[in-house]
Parts: sequence; C-alpha cells; structure tokens
Amino acid sequence: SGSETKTEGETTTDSTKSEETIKVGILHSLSGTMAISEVSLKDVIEMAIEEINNSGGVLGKKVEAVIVDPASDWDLFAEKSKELILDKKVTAVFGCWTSVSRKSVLPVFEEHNNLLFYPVQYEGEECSANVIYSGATPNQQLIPAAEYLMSEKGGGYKKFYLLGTDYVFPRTANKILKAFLLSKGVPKENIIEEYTPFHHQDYQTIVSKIKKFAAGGKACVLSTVNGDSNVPFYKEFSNQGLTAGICPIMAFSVAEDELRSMDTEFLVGHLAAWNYYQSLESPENKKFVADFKAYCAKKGLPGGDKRVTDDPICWAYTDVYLWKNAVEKAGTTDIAKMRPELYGLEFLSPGGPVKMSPINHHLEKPVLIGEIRSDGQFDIIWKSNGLVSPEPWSKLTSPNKSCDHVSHGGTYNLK
Amino acid sequence: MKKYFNSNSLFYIILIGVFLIIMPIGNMLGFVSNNTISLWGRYFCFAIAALGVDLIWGYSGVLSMCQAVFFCLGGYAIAMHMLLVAGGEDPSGIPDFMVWNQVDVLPAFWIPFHSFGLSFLLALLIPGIFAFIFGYFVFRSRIKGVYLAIITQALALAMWLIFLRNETMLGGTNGLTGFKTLLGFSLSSPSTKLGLYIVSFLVMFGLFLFCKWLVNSKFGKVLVAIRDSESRVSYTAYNVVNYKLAVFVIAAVVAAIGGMLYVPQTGIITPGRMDVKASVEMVMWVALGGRGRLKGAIIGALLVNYLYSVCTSMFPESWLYILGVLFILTVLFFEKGFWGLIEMLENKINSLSSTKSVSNTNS
Amino acid sequence: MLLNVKNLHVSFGGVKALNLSAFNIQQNELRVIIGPNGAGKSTFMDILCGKTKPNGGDVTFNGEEILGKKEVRIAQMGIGRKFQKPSVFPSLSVFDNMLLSVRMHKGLLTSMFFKMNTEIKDRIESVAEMVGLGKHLELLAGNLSHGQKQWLEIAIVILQDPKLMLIDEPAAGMSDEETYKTGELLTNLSKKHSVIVIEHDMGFVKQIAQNLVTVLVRGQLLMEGSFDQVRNDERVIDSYLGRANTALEK
Amino acid sequence: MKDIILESNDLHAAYGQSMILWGLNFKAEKGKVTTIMGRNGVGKTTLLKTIMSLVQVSKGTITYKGEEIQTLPSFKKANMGIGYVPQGREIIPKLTVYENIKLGMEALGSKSKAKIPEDEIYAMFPILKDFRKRLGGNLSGGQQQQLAIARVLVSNPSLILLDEPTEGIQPSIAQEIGQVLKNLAAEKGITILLVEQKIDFAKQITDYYYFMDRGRMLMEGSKDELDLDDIRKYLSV
Amino acid sequence: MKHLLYITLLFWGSLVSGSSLQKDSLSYFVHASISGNDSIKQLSVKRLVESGNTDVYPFLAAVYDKKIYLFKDQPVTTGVRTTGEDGTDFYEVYTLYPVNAPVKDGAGVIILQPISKLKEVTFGRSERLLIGQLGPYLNLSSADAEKRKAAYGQFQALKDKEALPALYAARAKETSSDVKSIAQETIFSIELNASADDNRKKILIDSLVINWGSNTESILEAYEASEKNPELKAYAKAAIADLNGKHERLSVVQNLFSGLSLGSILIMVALGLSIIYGLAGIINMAHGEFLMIGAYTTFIIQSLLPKGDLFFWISLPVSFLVAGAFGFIIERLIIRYLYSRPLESLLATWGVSLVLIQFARTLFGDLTAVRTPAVLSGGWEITSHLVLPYNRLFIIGLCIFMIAITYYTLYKTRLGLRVRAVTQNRNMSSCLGIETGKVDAITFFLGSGLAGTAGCAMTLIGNVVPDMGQTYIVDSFLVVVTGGVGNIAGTIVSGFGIGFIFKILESFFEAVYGKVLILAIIILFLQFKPKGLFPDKGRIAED
Ligand SMILES: Nc1ncnc2c1ncn2[C@@H]1O[C@H](COP(=O)(O)OP(=O)(O)OP(=O)(O)O)[C@@H](O)[C@H]1O
Ligand SMILES: Nc1ncnc2c1ncn2[C@@H]1O[C@H](COP(=O)(O)OP(=O)(O)OP(=O)(O)O)[C@@H](O)[C@H]1O
Ligand SMILES: NC(N)=O
Ligand SMILES: [Mg+2]
Ligand SMILES: [Mg+2]
Repeated sequence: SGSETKTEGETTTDSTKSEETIKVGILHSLSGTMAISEVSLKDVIEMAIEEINNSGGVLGKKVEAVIVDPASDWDLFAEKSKELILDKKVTAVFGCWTSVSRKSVLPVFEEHNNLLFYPVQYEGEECSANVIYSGATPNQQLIPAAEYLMSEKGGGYKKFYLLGTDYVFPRTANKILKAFLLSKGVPKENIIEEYTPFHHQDYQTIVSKIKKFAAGGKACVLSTVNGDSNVPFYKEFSNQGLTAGICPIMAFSVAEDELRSMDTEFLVGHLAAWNYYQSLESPENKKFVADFKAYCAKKGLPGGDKRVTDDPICWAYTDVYLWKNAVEKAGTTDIAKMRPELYGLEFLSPGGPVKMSPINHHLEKPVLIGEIRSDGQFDIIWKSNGLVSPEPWSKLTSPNKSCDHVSHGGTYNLK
Repeated sequence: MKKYFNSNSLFYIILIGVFLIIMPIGNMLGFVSNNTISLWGRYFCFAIAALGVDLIWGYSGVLSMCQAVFFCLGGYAIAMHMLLVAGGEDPSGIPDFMVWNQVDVLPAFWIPFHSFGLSFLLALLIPGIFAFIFGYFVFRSRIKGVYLAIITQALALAMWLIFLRNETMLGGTNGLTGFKTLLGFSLSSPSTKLGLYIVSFLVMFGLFLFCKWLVNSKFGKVLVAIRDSESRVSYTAYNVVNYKLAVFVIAAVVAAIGGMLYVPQTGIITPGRMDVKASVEMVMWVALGGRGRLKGAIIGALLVNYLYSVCTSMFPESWLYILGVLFILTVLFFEKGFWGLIEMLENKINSLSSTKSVSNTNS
Repeated sequence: MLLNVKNLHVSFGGVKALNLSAFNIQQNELRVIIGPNGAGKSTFMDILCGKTKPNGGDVTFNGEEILGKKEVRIAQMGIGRKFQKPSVFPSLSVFDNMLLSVRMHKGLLTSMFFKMNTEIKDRIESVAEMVGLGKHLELLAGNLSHGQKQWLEIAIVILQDPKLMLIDEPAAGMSDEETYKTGELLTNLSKKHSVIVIEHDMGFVKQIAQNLVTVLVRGQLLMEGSFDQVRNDERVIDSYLGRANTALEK
Repeated sequence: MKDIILESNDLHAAYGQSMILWGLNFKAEKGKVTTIMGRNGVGKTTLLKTIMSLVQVSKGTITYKGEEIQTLPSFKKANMGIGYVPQGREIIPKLTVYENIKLGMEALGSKSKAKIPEDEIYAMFPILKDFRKRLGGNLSGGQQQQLAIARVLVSNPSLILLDEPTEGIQPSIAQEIGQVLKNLAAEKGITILLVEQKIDFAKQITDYYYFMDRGRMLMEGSKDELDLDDIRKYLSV
Repeated sequence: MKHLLYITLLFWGSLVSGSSLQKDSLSYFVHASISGNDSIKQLSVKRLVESGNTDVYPFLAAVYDKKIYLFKDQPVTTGVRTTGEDGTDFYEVYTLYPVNAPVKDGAGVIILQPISKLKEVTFGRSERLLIGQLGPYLNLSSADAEKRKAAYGQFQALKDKEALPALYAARAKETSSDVKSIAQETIFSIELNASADDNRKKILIDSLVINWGSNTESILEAYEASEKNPELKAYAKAAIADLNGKHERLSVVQNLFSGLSLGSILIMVALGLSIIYGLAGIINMAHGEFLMIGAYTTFIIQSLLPKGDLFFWISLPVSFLVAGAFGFIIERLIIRYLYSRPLESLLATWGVSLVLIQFARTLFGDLTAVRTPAVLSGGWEITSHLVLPYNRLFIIGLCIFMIAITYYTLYKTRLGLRVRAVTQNRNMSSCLGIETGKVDAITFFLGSGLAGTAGCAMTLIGNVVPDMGQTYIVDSFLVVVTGGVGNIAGTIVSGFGIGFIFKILESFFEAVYGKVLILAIIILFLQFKPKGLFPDKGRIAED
C-alpha cells in the first residue's frame, strides 16, 4: 500500500504541474499468474526512474511513472496500452513479459506510434519499429547453450530432451533448437520434444520418461518450463534419483528471481543460459544489486533486502536508461526524433557494456552460462567472446529473413 | 397510485440517453475520447454474452461454465476472416504465424473465412452446432446441477488447452492479431470505432429485447419451471431436453455474437479469453447484476467491466480487494443483485412518497 | 380396456416393493387403491408415469406398451399424476403453474409464440375457482400452504386433461369438508376420465368407490372388491384398518 | 388454577412482507391435548413454525413455562423440551431410519448419555424396526410420518407440536397414534398441541379446541362446550 | 621473504619432470596452493595436476568441488553431514594429503565439526579448469558420491582397460552401495569389451544383468552391436530383451504409483471441497485458497524454524488449524447468511477468493517455496530403475490418514451425525435441538482445515504462490463430481481412478493431450453416470 499512496501522490503532481514532468507508462502485471515475474520489473523500473529523477531527471524535467495493472489478462494489456498512450499521454511504455501480451499491445503501439521497451528474452520472429527488444533473441541464449552442452568442456552431451511449457516461446525456441541440433548431426531419435500446460504440477511421468531417455548416458534436458511449474519439476527430478551429474537441466526461463527462496538444494549443479547474472563481478553490477536491495527494503516491498536481480530485471533497468539517453541525445521525447538515437547506442549496463544494434531494435550483449549454486545464485561457467549480435529472425528457421530498420524499414528478405 | 421512481424507465433512459446519444455525440464533438468509446463498445459485447448467461443460468437454472468458449468461437471466426483479409508478409496471403511454423498451404478449414458472409454464418453456426451436439448428449443423459456446471467447466478447460496448441493452426497462445480492416473499413479509424460502438450497442439492445420477449413468453415460463423441477415439467408433457437444448444453443449463439463484435474492437483474440476463469467471470457479472433479470445481466456486465478497467488503472495494487469486497457486499446486502437493489429502492421511494401523499391528502 | 398391467414387479435392495400379477382399468373407471403404509401404492403410480423403472412386467396403456418410455412420452400419451408430496413450480405464480399444464401442443415454437386467449384464461380461472385458488392466482406457488398446494396439484392434473389420472392421497391435509368436495370433484372427473386414487381416509374411499377397490399388501394384490367387501374382509381389517377403527366406523 | 404450559399473546408473524398471523392468542394446558383447526391456508402451520422460530415473530409474545421464548433459536426450544412433528415430515433423507431416530436424542443436550428406547418405539411402529438400516428418504409417505413421530418421542419432550400427524397414515396406525397421544398426555403429563383437520381423529383425543381463520383465533372451547356440528360449521365457513 | 622462497621452489619444481616429483615436494605444493597468493596457487595446482600422482587426487578433487577447508592448519574436506539437536549441521572431516582419511579423536571416534569451525580456502575458476583435465580419475577419489558416480560413467564411455586397476582399487574402497553397483557395472563392462574368453563374456553378461544398473542396457546394446560371434550376439540380445521386459513391467508399476500419488493429491483437496459442498450446497470458489493458506502457514513456520525438519511436522497440524480458522471466520462473517441462497454463495466465495489471493500477494510477494524435509527428500530406490520418491509416499500415506479421519468423523461420531443432518435439512435439525450455527462453523472449519493440511503437503511437490489453489481446484471438482457429490467413497474411487487413467494416458501422449483426453473421458463417463459413480438410488435421488 506504500506504493499505492505514492501513485496517487504522483497523480496529484500530474494535475498541478503536468508540464514539468515527462510521463512514461509501466505495463507489467501486478496480479494474476504473471505477477510472480513481472512485479520485480515494475519495481526496478520505478527504481531507475527514481535514480534519474534524483540526478536531475530528463531534459530538466522529472520523469513520472504511470502504473497500471494489466492483471495477466492479455486483452487488458491492449486496453491499458491504449489508455496509457491516448488518455495518459505517456511518451514511452516499459512493459510486457509474455509474448502474447506483447502481441496484444503491438497493434496499439504501431497504430499510435509509441514505443514499448520489452525486457524479456523472446522467440524472435518479430521486428517492429515500435518495440525495443532488450531481452535475448534465440541466438543470444538458446544456441550458445546448446553449443556449450555439445562441446567437450560442456560435457559432450548427445541426447536432448526439449521440455517446455506449452506456449509460443518454448515452441519456437524448441523449433530453433531442434533445427540447430539436427544441423549438428544429432540424430532425430536423440531429440525428444514435450510440452506441459501452464501451471503443470505433476512431473512424475515426464521425469520417468527422462530417466528412461537418460539411461544410456550423455543426455541432458533443455528446459523452457515456465514459472511455477519449475519447482515441482526439479523436485521430482531429484526425488526420482536424477542429478545434474547424470543428466543436467539447461534452463532458459529460470533466473535468480525464480530461485529466490526456492529450496535450491536439489537444483545445485543444473544450468541456465542468460545474458546477465547477479553474481557478475563488476563494480557496476555490485552497485546495481546493492541499490536494488536497498530500494526494495526502503520501499517496504515484499522480500525487502532479500530480493535479487536477474536477467529481465537487468534489462528492464537498462531499458529506462536507453530511453533516457536517447531522449537526451535527441533533446525531445518525440518518438520520430529519439528513435534514431537508439541505433548503436552504447550503455554500461549492470551486465557490462552493451550496445543497441545499429540497424534494429535489439540489444547486442554477452551470453553467459551459469551453474546453480546452493545459495540460489549462479556460478558463471562460460561466457561468450564479446557481445553477440541479435538475430530476431533465426538463421536456422528463417534463413532468408532479416530485420533492419535503418535501411529496410523492418523485416526484409535477404534475397 | 402514482410511481415517483420507475426503475424501468430509468434503465431505458440511461441506456439510450447516455450510450446511444450522449456518448457518440460527445465523441464526435471531441469530449469523449476514442478510447472511451472503444472501451464501452467492448463492454457491450460482454453484456451481450451476459444476456446469454442469464437465459441459460438465470432463467433455466443451468449453470453453464463454458459460455466464454462460445464467445471465443464467434470471435475466432471473425478474427480468421480479418486476418485473411489483412494478409501476411508472405505473398500467398497465409497468416504470418503459419509461415513461421513452416506451414505453406493454408489449412482447408481456413478457406471459407476468405468470405465475410461465410465467416459471419460460421461464426454463428459453429458455436450453435457445437452447443447443440454437446448439449444434446449432456441434457439427454440428464446431467444437471453441479454436475453440469463442472462438466461444462471441463469442456472449457479442454477447449482452452486445445486452442493453446500450435497444431490447431489458430495461433496457439498468441491467438490471432494484426487485423486491419473489416468490410473495408479501417479498424484504426475513429469513425469505424464509433460505428462498431453503435452496432454493438444496437445489437445488445436488440438482443435484450429479444431475450425479454423470450422469457416473457410461455417458453420462458417453461424455462423457469425447468429450473424449479425438471421432472415435474416432464410429467406435464414438455420435452425438457428440447427446451434446455434450445436455450443452450440460443445462449451460445448470443455469446458468439458478442465475441464477433468484440474482436474487431479489441484487436486480438487469444485462448486467454476462454480459460476457465473467463466463463466463471461471465456468471459473476450476471450474479452481481441480478440473476434472472435481463436488465441485471446488462448492468452487471457493464458495471463489473467498467470497475475492472478503472480499478486496474487507479488502484493497480489493490483493485482485487475492491472487486472482491464488492462481490461479497453485494451478496450480503443485496439479495437480488445490483438490479434487485434498484428495484428495492424503487419500492422504498414509491411507498414513502405514497404514504406521504396519503398523509398530505388527509391533513 | 385402458390400462392393463401384468406381472409387474420391482424390488429395492432385494425387497420386493411391488409384485402385481394383474391389474386392469376400464375407460372412465374410478378405482381406489388402499393398503398399509409401504404397500407399494405410490411405487405403482411411479411406474405408471415413468418415474420408477420396474424390474419386469407388462403395462399397456390404450394398447401401447409404456414400460421403458420416457416420462414426457408417457405424459403425452395421456397419463397425468398428482404426487403424494406436493410438487408444484414454486417460483411460478399459481396462474402460470396452471397455464403450463393446460392441454395443448407443447413444442418449442408453440410455446414461444403462444398467445393467451380468453378461452384458456377462462378455463384456468374456472378450475382455480373450483379448487379454491381463485383469489390466489397471482401468488407464487411456493408461498402456498400445504393444503393449497394439494389443490393446485389437482388443478394441474385437471387442466392436463389426461386419459388416466393418477391421484396419490388427495385428501391428505384437507378438512372433512374439503375432502368431501374433492370426492365430488373426482367422481365428476371420472365421467370423462379414468382415475386411480390412493387414499387412507376410509370415509372418502366410501364416498368415491363406485366399483372396485383394490387392496395392496406388501406389494401383492390382496383382494379386489366393492367397498363393503373390502371393509369387512378380515385380512384387510388385520393388516390395514385395525379392529378399533372398524368398530368406530360402524 | 390451570397449569398453562404454552401461551401466546397478540402474536403477529409474517413471511417477508406478507403478514400471516394477526394478533393471535391461545393457551395450552399441561397434560392436555389442545387442537387447532381451520381451513387450508389460514396459518395453522405458520403458527407452529412461529412457535419453533422457523418464522420470525414480528409482534407479540410466546410464553413457555412462564418464560418468553419468541426470540430464542429453534434448537434452544428443542432443548427446553418442545418437540415438533412438521407437516411434510422433514425426515433427513440420507440418514438411516436408526440415525433419524437417534437425532431425536439431540434435544436432550450434548452431554446426555441416555439410550434410545428402541423397544418402546418399535413396539409402536414395528415397520421401523425392519427398516432400521434403510435411508429415511426411501420410506413410503406413511412410514416417514411414523418415523417423524418416533423421532419426537425419543426426545422426551414436555410439549409436542404436531402438524397433521395422521396425514398419509393407514387407519390402524392412525388409530394407534391417537391412543399414544392420549396416553402421553394423560399418563406422562405431556402437553400436546395438535393441528388437525380430520374431525374423527381430533375428537378422539382433544381436550380443548381452537378454530383459526385468516391468522386469528375465531373460536375456542373445550370438548364439552362444543359439539360436532359446531365444529363442522366452523370448518366450512 | 617467504615469498622469494616459494618462487624459487616453484621454479625448481618446474625443472623436475612432473611424474617424478617427490612426496615432500607434493606436500610442499599442496601447502603452497592453500596459502600462497593467486599466482602461486595457480602454479602449485598446475604442478600437482601435472604430477599425475593419484595420492594428491583427493586434495585436487576437494579443490574442484570447492569443499576445501583448513582445520588445525591442515587442508581438509567435509564428509557425511549430521544435524545436531539444536539444528546446526556437523560434518565429518577428512584429511587430504598425504593421507586421505577421516580425522579421529584420541578414542578413535571420527571428529564432527560445524562448518563455522573450518576455514574455507577459495580457489578461482582457472584452478578448477586445470583440475578438470584430470577427468574421471580425479572424480573417482572425490568425497562426493555423485562425483564418483559421474567418474564411473566417464570410464564406461572410455572403455579403457588400462583403468581397470584403478577401478578395482576404487571399488574396494567404495562405501556407498549404489556407487558400488555402478563401479561393478563399469568394471564388468570394460572387462566384457576387453575379454577374449567367450565363457567369461557370458558370465560377465549375466553379471551385468544381475547387477542391473541405469546404464546396463546401453552397455549391452553397444556390446551386442560390436560383437562378431553370433552365439554371443544372441546371448547379449536375449539379455537385453530380458531387461527390456523388466523395464516395461517396472514402468507399469511406476505409472500405477504416479497415479496413486496424483490421486491422493486430488482426493486431499476434494475431501474438504466435498464436505463444504454438502454443507452449503455451493461450489466453494475459495476452497483452493484454503490450500494456499495451509501452504503459506508451512512457509511461515519454516521461516520461524529455519533449521531441520521439525518445521514440517509442526506445520501439518498448524496448517490445519490456521486454514480451519480462516474457514471458520469466513463462515461466521459471510457464508452463514447465505445457506438459503447457494448461488449467492458462489459469488461471495469468488469474492473471498480474490481477496485472499491478493492478500497473500501483498503479504508474501510472489514466489516462495518450502524446503522439503530431509527425511522426505530422495526416494526409496527399489531398483535403480524404480525410485519411489519419499515425498510422494508420504502424501499417499497422509491422504489415507485424512480419508480415515474424515470417514470416522462423519460416520462414526455424533458430530458427524449432526453435520450430516444439518447439511441435509438445516431447519429441521435445529428443531431437533442441534445448534446448527455451531455445526456449520465446525464443518467449515473441518473442510477448510483439510484443505490447509493438503496445502501443507503440497509444499513437498510444488511451490507456494498466491494462486496455487486455482491449479488444483478444477481437477478436484472433477473428482468430486465423478465420484458423486457428497459421497466420500465415490470421491476416493474417482480420485484414484482419474489419477491412474491420467498417468496411463500421459505415458502415451503428451501431458496436454493426456489432460484433454481425461477431460473427454470424464465427460463421456458422466453421459452414462450423470450423477457420478455411486448415485443415490430411489426416492432420495429426486430433484
Ligand atoms: N428406493 C427405495 N429403496 C428402498 N426401499 C424403497 C425405495 N422406494 C420405496 N421403498 C419401499 O418400498 C415400499 C413401497 O413404498 P410406497 O411408497 O410405494 O408405499 P405406499 O404404498 O405408497 O405407502 P404410503 O401409504 O405410506 O404412501 C416401502 O416399504 C418403501 O419403504
Ligand atoms: N413461504 C411462504 N411465503 C409466503 N407466504 C406463505 C409461505 N408459506 C405459506 N404462506 C401463506 O401463508 C398462509 C398460511 O399458510 P399455512 O401453511 O400456515 O397454512 P395452514 O393453515 O397450515 O394450511 P394447510 O391446512 O393447507 O396446511 C397461506 O395463505 C400461504 O399462502
Ligand atoms: N518471451 C517469453 N519468455 O515469453
Ligand atoms: Mg404413498
Ligand atoms: Mg399446514
């Protein structure tokens, strides 16, 4: 309720001196199933805005966040985005987690030419002029992870169980992974693809299938299992006697925030692929983590200073600064003028220096593979060489498509 | 005795005065935003679905927890049409999501949706026939009460799971989106939005009158009798299965009409609209407005959805409390829902004023 | 012959509730069935109107087999029932309760496009008057007293105008005066309909029993005979009437 | 001085808006059978329900053993020794006959260790013994009525309210019930308030009559003051 | 000037070839690697790795596992853990070099130490990568059973018969029985591939079959593919077929078990649901939230008692009480006004559910999980192919217990009689002297409490989130309805039935289709049994 009064406080500021603030929207679910993940993003965006305001704001004005709750209801995302853009007149929106919510608001942003900053790893196959995708594209997460597992150092795994929650990200991810594995000569029968519904809780059968699959050795799981299904999955995995040694799980949707206060004992040794971890050793990250914890504690948010940062949190935070820097470079919040400033924009993010692609709306960033520790943090066991360029259209599944806003106005065919 | 307060006229005055006259004119004059117009346009669609729920549940006592499925069937049919009209990046006109899934021929069941007429027809027929088949088996074997509620819920769950799949070729979790025009009108133009708003209103109003006629006919009385005692209706020589089936199909088609109007105004249709919760919510609108009162169904749907929109923006962290407590309080204090409350007020005011006038004449 | 029953038997949990070797009703006959509590009288009616499925037997109505048919089909064939426990439509008014019963085509479209006419209205009102509900037509049936519901049930059966009326304990909960009135009503009805009445009130039985009285005991047909034969039968006295009672009646 | 067990004074009661009892006065004397008669729908059942708190008293008082009880909840009245046999029997359908009888003992209070006087009950209603294990709801109408009476007898009441107890009961048993009630009143001093429409049955056992019409007491009198024809007259008004 | 000394020694060491390093120089590097600066550490570890001397492997393994400590200035690692009475964990302490053995006190009893008494020595990733090169040999001497298992896996893949002596030695030292079995398997498989004696090969095949471990089939398949001798080929094939048959039979058992455990969960939720439905005649939309309350109660108790398993055993009854209390309060505040209006209660409980979910969200944030008690983690390993997780076994047991309690309460106690009477006819029960308000409240308390306990048990398999109740509620209602509303026996049969059928379907189809199919089956089933498995018969069934 602390932040609620604050929101109201801000609305009053809005009516009295609306000229002096720049409004941005925050469109993350605060209730419903996605709240688990999205609330942290809302928190970190508010923190970034507070930081910016404390250091003088943007273009000399304070930034004001307009928070709405799309309540994990996809249609409400569209409704709320209209409201933010049309009624609340925000200059940009930070929001969305699931791809379906992004798809839902996309026509709205395109119709009204506003900008959505989307911080979550996603399946690609999209190249909108009105979305800034700071999360990983498949080639910035999936492919390096699979390559790593196949490598000698990664364990030389030969059999892959692709397990996901049944929705578009896992499906597309697995489509790309499968194409990749097949292209690397992994025989078809060594790849199994399986999906479970959202909130699936009973992994007994699937784990025993995996166990059978792993009986020959050299098998691993590539998991795009989402949200609250992960705990039952990992618990069952360990209880049926499987371990990271026998068959590691490489997760694409399990980050520190999900591990927070999970019983991590049985997760130790399993892997994940992201572009950022809280355990990154750098001064900027140390500060970021400390700031976030302090912020949560100060605001009395659930979890307080026990809160952790993770990949989407890092990029949601980065998004706010990307927006700020572009606006300041352009000297205006006008989308047409500030968007060009984003191309090639560099920023020292908590995850190290990153760079907006010079031609499209994705971020160039490093890929990291981490091993889960018993404290819910990751040991970084592999790191890409420098920044990896984004490929919104995977070379494996859409070989002749590419995304270029500078010279092609979006998606174009290579040939 | 003179009536000082007439809830009936109030209903019509507000409905027509505010929604059909003030709001559209306001929009044209620019003091009602386009967003408000499309918001209410969508609420009308929900109100349409609520009418169906009231028919099947309020009057016939059949708690169907799958109305959102029918709503979506109608919605998907129109969405498929609009998507085909919009075309994709692929020159073949196949929707993009199929291209990305390496589907290069349009699945046969999509073909009829090129034509608006056929799509319109199918949008009514598919839910109608689906409701007929499902209803036939369910009612024939005399599944009723909580059994029926749960079985329809199971149906909703199963349909939701199926629509979530990519194999269904309906866009999986992401659903269908990216519409541009409907019958040649650009969906993004304010006049189309206003047009859709007015059409939705008129359809809602028309269906309201239709349902009113229906429940006041002898057919409606049979429905209420079925709600009271199904077997007694049989002994009175009415074929209960036929009646239930008829009202189930009507409710499904009504819901589908709501869905058809909903999609062009929302711009997306996803399986999220038909999950278990969605159908339960429809029942809740009716319960809150006043079950067994068609006006209640409309008021309930409009009110709850309006509150939902407002509260999720104004009280993003506490709106659930507000809505939850509202449900509880309504139930505790207004036995017959929101419309029941208004009727009660009507009685109070009228009896007060009539006693007053009596005492006046006496003195 | 209107109704012909052969070897009809049903048992619940191994206990034979009814085992009727033969039972016939003629056109326009009024038949009274008596018998101790639990003799199977109501069960017999339940079978006739399709509510209970028997274990075996033959029941022909108007030459047509009715066992295995749905309730609504049997009702359409012309069997109407008044239940022992009043079962009206509580949330409909007395008038609507009666309207729904009026004999007419009862299909979907007919119901939707049904227009009230004076003929039907008058008929309903006259029947209502007959059963003493003339002043209560607007009342919700659920708000009637027990006895009023009994009357409404009777009115419903009358309006249904069936070939065979099954009347289960019509006089229960009625005063002597009303019981007598009911008796007259039933006697009248039997001029145009066949009627089967179940009753425990011997005064009433005496009033209406024109022809045969059937006595059921433990599901079996004990005897059939005129009222006097039955009343004086030792077995009936032992199992049903009781010694003291017969004394009282004389 | 007569020992009045139950007494009502200016009793008003309504279902929601519609007033049914309009200032009703009556008394029931200890160890006597008081019968309330009246045509259908005059409010006899409503009166008994009001006594049992199933219908709210809107005005007036009900006094039981000198104590005003109109505001007490039903179960307290049962615990105070008022037994009730409602119209329509109200057998608990999915409990066995035995369990239904056992429920009658609830009125004796939760600490009571009393045993069900099974022999006594079964002697009166032998069919209940055979059907001990059957579900109450499956019994025939008359059997249920017998069960309802049995249920009230085991609770050892000092006042019994009976709403048309012989409805649907075979003559021989109705006869017996009459005897039992008479004995209960005469030998055990139990007060009986009977609602009845059948004169033959009523006159067998009644000590004092009330005639009701549209929510009021129209006439009253002891069995000696009234004769059969008077009664008939009042019932046919 | 210690520093200088180190550098000279290191330099000197590098002159001598790795394998011929002397014991005392190894000892020197061991000490240098734990006390030197970063570059010295790295050099020392490099030397130790290059030495190829297996005596330092335990030391290197400990470094690799990041389990290296100083105890009385000796490098040590930790072994078996025991939890003391006050909840602190004690570990056995092993010296690493030159002897790899547990530290004992004067009386020869192994010393137990808490981690806090040991000084951790940290190494960087580069040292770990260096050690990683040593591969399976290193893991073979790890203190961690998992690492040893992994090592044997690697040896199986290498099929290197040079490794046999090391493997024999390791097997002889092995203490853990399941690692021993893998060791056997590894040795058999290498010998099988290396052996030239046909009879011996047969014996080895038989031994492998008898020792049936997780890799046996793939070992035999690989062998069968490479074997030229048709007789042996056939022999191996038969052995494989034999194992496959066993596997099939076991997977049937596994599926049955899974069905039983799924069924138990559904029943636990359904029991309370069924009772409350019976009471108020309503679909209690908030039932799942009582489950959630039970789970959060467990979570809170865990936070209060952060050590050991005690929290869970306390939570079981407490979650019953807490959820029951919530149910009690909600019944007194809201539901009790609604008994005559079941449809309204649907709405009210829906409201209650919204409020409770948001309440949990405000109070606890979002994702939380409860630690599985140590005794309930892992599984009962009947064979390596059939592990029955303890948490599932516990849930099955708890479910049976809850069924028994519920059954007893409802059918064998006076309270139960009252509850059943009130649920069927509230007014009449009151007229019979039952204080219905009390019975209502108690019934709600019981029903909610059962859900609360179920929620506590559910923390064993899933996480604790505000809307966790929603996950089970639809399925549980299906169970209630399939069994016949208000019929406990029906609920039990249908719960296990649905559990079994679902698990059988799921083993053939994907989970999603399994779910769709089970829904279709239930819909079909109700076609034939519209009132559930055990419908009321006769008059009481009337509508
Ligand atoms: N479903 C059932 N299960 C067990 N016994 C039943 C069932 N239905 C009826 N019975 C028994 O069958 C017998 C016949 O009941 P029926 O209702 O036909 O009696 P009846 O002759 O109408 O009696 P009454 O005069 O009391 O109304 C009774 O003994 C009754 O208990
Ligand atoms: N639930 C109710 N709501 C409104 N009015 C009711 C209700 N129950 C009964 N009434 C009305 O109250 C009046 C008295 O009913 P009551 O049941 O007391 O009559 P009764 O004297 O017992 O008649 P009977 O001899 O038919 O049993 C009746 O006119 C009836 O219409
Ligand atoms: N884009 C995702 N992870 O849904
Ligand atoms: Mg009967
Ligand atoms: Mg009465």
